[in-house]
Amino acid sequence: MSVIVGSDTRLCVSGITGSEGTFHTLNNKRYGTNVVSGVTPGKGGRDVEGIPVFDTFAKAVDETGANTAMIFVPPAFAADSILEAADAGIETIVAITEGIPAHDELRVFTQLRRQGNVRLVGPNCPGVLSPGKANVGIIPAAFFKEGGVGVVSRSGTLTYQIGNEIAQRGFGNSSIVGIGGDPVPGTSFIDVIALFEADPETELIVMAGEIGGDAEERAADYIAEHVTKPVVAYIAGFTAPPGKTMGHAGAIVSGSKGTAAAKAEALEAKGVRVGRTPTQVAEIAVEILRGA
Amino acid sequence: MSVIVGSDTRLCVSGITGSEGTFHTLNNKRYGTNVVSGVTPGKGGRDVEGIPVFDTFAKAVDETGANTAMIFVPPAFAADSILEAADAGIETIVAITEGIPAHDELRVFTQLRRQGNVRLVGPNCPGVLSPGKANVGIIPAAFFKEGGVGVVSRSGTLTYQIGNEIAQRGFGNSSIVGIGGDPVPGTSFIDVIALFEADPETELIVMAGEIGGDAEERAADYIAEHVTKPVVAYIAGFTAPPGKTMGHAGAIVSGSKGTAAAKAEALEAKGVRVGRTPTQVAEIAVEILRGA
Amino acid sequence: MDLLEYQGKQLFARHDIPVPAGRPARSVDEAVAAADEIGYPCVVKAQVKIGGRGKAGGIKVAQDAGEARAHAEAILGMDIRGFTVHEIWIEGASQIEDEWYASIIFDRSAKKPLVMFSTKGGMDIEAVADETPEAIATRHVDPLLGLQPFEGRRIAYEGGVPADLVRPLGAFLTRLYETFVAEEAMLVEVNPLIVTPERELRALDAKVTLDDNALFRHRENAELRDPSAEDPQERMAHERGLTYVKLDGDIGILGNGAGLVMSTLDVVARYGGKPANFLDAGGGSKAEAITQAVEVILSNDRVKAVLFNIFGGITRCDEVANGLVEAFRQIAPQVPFVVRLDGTNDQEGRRILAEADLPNVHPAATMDEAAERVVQLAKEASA
Amino acid sequence: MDLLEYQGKQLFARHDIPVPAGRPARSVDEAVAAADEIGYPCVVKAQVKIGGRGKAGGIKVAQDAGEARAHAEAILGMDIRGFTVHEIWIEGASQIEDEWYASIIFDRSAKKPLVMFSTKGGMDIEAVADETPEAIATRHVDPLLGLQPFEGRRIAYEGGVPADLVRPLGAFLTRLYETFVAEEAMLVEVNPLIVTPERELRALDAKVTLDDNALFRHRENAELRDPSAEDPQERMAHERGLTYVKLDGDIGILGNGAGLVMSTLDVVARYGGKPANFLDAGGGSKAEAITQAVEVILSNDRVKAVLFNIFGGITRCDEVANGLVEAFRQIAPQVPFVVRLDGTNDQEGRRILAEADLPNVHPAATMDEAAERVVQLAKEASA
Repeated sequence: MSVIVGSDTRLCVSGITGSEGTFHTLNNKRYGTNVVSGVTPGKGGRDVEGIPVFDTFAKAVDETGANTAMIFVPPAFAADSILEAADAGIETIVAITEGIPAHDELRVFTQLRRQGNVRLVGPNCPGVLSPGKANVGIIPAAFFKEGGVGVVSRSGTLTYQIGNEIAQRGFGNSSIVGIGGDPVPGTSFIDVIALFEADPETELIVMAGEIGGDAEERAADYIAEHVTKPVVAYIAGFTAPPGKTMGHAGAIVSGSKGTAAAKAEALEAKGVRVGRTPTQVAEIAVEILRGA
Repeated sequence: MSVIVGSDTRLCVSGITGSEGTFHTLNNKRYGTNVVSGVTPGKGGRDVEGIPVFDTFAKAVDETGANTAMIFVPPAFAADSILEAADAGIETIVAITEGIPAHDELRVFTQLRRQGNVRLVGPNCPGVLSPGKANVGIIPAAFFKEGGVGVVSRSGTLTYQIGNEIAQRGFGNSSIVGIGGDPVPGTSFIDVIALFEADPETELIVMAGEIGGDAEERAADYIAEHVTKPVVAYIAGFTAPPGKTMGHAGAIVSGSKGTAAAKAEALEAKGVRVGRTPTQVAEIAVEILRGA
Repeated sequence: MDLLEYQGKQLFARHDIPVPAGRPARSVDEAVAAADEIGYPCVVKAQVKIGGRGKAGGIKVAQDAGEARAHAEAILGMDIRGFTVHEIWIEGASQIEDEWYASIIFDRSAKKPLVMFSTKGGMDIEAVADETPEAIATRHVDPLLGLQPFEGRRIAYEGGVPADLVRPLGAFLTRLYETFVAEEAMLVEVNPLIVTPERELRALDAKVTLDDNALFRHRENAELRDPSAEDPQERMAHERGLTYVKLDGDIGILGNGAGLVMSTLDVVARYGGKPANFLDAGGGSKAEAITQAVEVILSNDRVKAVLFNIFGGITRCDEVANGLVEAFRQIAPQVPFVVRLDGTNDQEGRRILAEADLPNVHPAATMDEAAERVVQLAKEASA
Repeated sequence: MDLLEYQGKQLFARHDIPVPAGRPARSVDEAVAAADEIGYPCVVKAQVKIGGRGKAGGIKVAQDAGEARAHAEAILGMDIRGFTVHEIWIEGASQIEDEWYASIIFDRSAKKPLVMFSTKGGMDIEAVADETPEAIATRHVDPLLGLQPFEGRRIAYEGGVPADLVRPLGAFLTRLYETFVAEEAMLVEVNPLIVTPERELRALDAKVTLDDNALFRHRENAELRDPSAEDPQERMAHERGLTYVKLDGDIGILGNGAGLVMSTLDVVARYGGKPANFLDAGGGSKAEAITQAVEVILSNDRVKAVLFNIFGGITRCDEVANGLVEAFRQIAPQVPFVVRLDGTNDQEGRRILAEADLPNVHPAATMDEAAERVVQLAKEASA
């Protein structure tokens, strides 16, 4: 088992003919992901190393049974592509694109929620890797192996750092989910934690948060009420000054709100152990896994 | 039993302080309808012959438990009032107002459908009368008595004509539902026919259609598939010239579409008896009721 | 409200939909001046709210001022299927490589706007729909979201648009949808939507129906109504706030409620009569409205007899009776009236009429009886 | 992007939100000319992107040209909580009967815009929220529907607005929402929103944050960015497309990925160091980006040591190493570097660095080790 992507994934890539799109599509395919098609308006009928390209998602779904989309188009076109995928019946949409206008995102989220039965991961995220099954996105799969640790994170490289430290200590992952660094992610910590809680393969959950918003605080409440599996957390940005956007559009301390300290406290108050460095997180996780 | 309005109705009237609003509210109340409140922005705190008036639907619902709204405000403000009622948790909205812009209606319908659990009757309709229980709208209740005939109609006065002819022959009505003459009614023939089919009190259904659109044709299909009770139909507008709007915004033959002849044919093809005059409709209905 | 072609094109231009440059004219001199300004060749087009102008000779190409004058003279005042040409539109001649079709209508069943597109333009779309339905690409639009770019592309691909024109068509449809929404139209239709040799898209015709109920929000559109082109009775009724449609028979009809009036027309027809009009005096008709309605009905001098069919709900029969008495006092009609009053305060109404003892007014007990009687009276009057 | 007060007001004016008439000035003479044009009394206001201007003496009323000159002289160049005043705004003095508060923000949890309103304006809204939360009326707006008239009324009633101002406030909020959507703002705040003695509503201040990601659709707004007011390093980084935030320490930081860089700052702080900056070289950083990043970091002359913390995913460690080698060739840095390379092509990267044998570059095996080392080196350099 795994969450969001796995052996049932039939992937269609929007923006497959762009250089980044082609590169990562082929990477994902080499990993074993079932990449069935791509979409680039105007390039229907071509192929990318054997992967057929269509003008519209509707046709890609009709002809290749795609159920998952990866969005690689530039920010100005990403909202349209997400809505197109959802309209065509795609159930899981992983949006890698960074820099989508916030009002576009609001419109997209509202529409997807209205449509129902569609999950959007991201945007501005590294994607989802389920080791040994499927990799949808840009997560470097080489550092991860199959195992029982589910990881959910607002940051890409930080996830690799933590995942790698866990792997070095001999443990693997069920799925690694990058929910992205935008102010309003399509999929939240809570959504993914709920999936991990229900996933039989996942034994322990690592969540890597950062400054800005209150998603970590809400996750803390959710964990206390609904999660039986151990959760280890990390929060980045203890030293971030207020009012400054730290790389991710969503990573900003506004006045006294969204600080790392408040998030760590909220998690610890609900019994979630919080590592102060990526290394500490890996150590705590391994300690729990060995004790279990 | 009855449909849409009945003894559980707790009515709140939007536009209660206007002269028409006051007149029909008091009429409805005198009939025995449970009129609990009214809404007129800026007149909160007043009352209309003991019926409390609020500035907002939210407050009217909170304080008087209203579950049904009647909309009597002018067309420019009607869409807003309907959305406000729905937002406040009102489940049944009867919009009497005539002349609401069509794009406002589209927006309202789409939003109500999205919200779910809200029924809009009308706009541009005479309302719903459930004899002996509740009258919400402007149907003159004096011509109708309790009984087993459910009437659904796009026209007000035509309904009175038919209803009266049936009453004169000794039969009464479960409910009389005016769905209104606008191109896109909130509640369709099919919706009401389904309610009558499920209503134990209703023995026979009369539907009065008219030119324009294909609601009658679709009702014919629905009746053939889902309705066990006898249905008698009337269609107005056999002599209407194409391209002319006959009073109701929705009553127009476009090219060769929406003619009375086509509708009558479609209904008869599915076994529904169609009377050619209101009197014939009453005669057929009575014949069936006496035979049953 | 239906717009004339050129009014529709001016609306399109406001929303950046490309249309040929042109000018309207109401006289031959104006037309020649317009043609000179636009340059030759230009097209002189009759402006009437009915199809089939081309076949009727209402569209002519002018190569020079002389031709422009000749065409304007021929077309102004021409009768096209019952409509007199009061205005013409002069526009630059377009080079046409391909003729397509695009429209947006209200789909009542789906409760959504419906975009229709076909590369088979320039002909009746209903014929295309009958013969080659697969040549029409359609898409329902979500009113809360609006037409999305992907939907425009999808329509283009499904419609078989050449690759280079997929995005331009998408943009064209987006602007057409914007027009539909911003102007609160019930219909926008471009037929033909042409492809020029430069591969540009252009609206060569424009059919626009605006929502009368929304005109209060669009003052500049409300002014497009051209009373001179309207039927005099319809204009008179419109000014009085009455719902009136002129028909070609000789029996004047008044009723309350659109459904009941339509039904009355049908019943009159069943008894062999021909109604002269549809007139809905409205719910809650007061005496004054009734008086005015009688004026409108009688201003049509084909009317030989009049039928009043009232089933009082909000409308009170005593008010109707008073209105009729007042109308007789003011107008003294020369034709017979059949009056059927039923419903709210019917006895009082009948009493008022009986007491007034109006000349040539015949009460009737039922709708059928009233219809039969008025038909008979009209026949007697014609004999 | 945060706007200055007057830029925000100009944006408001574009959407028919009433604001006092005013003019910006960048010099004393400009200010006096502006004041003369606007008339007296007028208000001279420092334009800085930080609160507390009034207390700091950055807002003064001028009764005549002499006072306007004196205030402009005092305020231009003034330092307000670390921000130098480069521009002032002169506006007509408003008569104030009441001070209210209105704002629209993005509510991340609800994924909807949130309208906030209070009749307790002119003070810090967070303080109002803490002390009298019931004095704030809020409403989430559906992005597909927009703010409906009834929602504006409801906010007004719940906020305790006097009856005569319920509709005006609704209209004000509707325009504020239009501004929020049309300009693609992340925040619009009016504090105070004043009531004048004539019972008119007016935005006396304007705080607007625009979405940087949407500026490509708003060219006129993109030009509002004022490079002269930006920190020189931040401007330099911005021009190179790097994500850089200046901090007040002495250890330069470069990493790939926002989360990893934030984490690096934290770990450096744990070892007692003070980071001089946040710099995310981005996913997939190529050699050239690395070279430019080193330039930006070193242009801050407080930097005593630099930490490279790379976990290669898309970013390849060999590219980073090549970029660093190239940076040393071009710039010849005088401060020590600690470099931690892990992830994609890490062995190749380490080999490149070892072979280049750059002066004063120290490899580290882990993030912790790297942080500890760079802190030690910075301390040595300061000693």
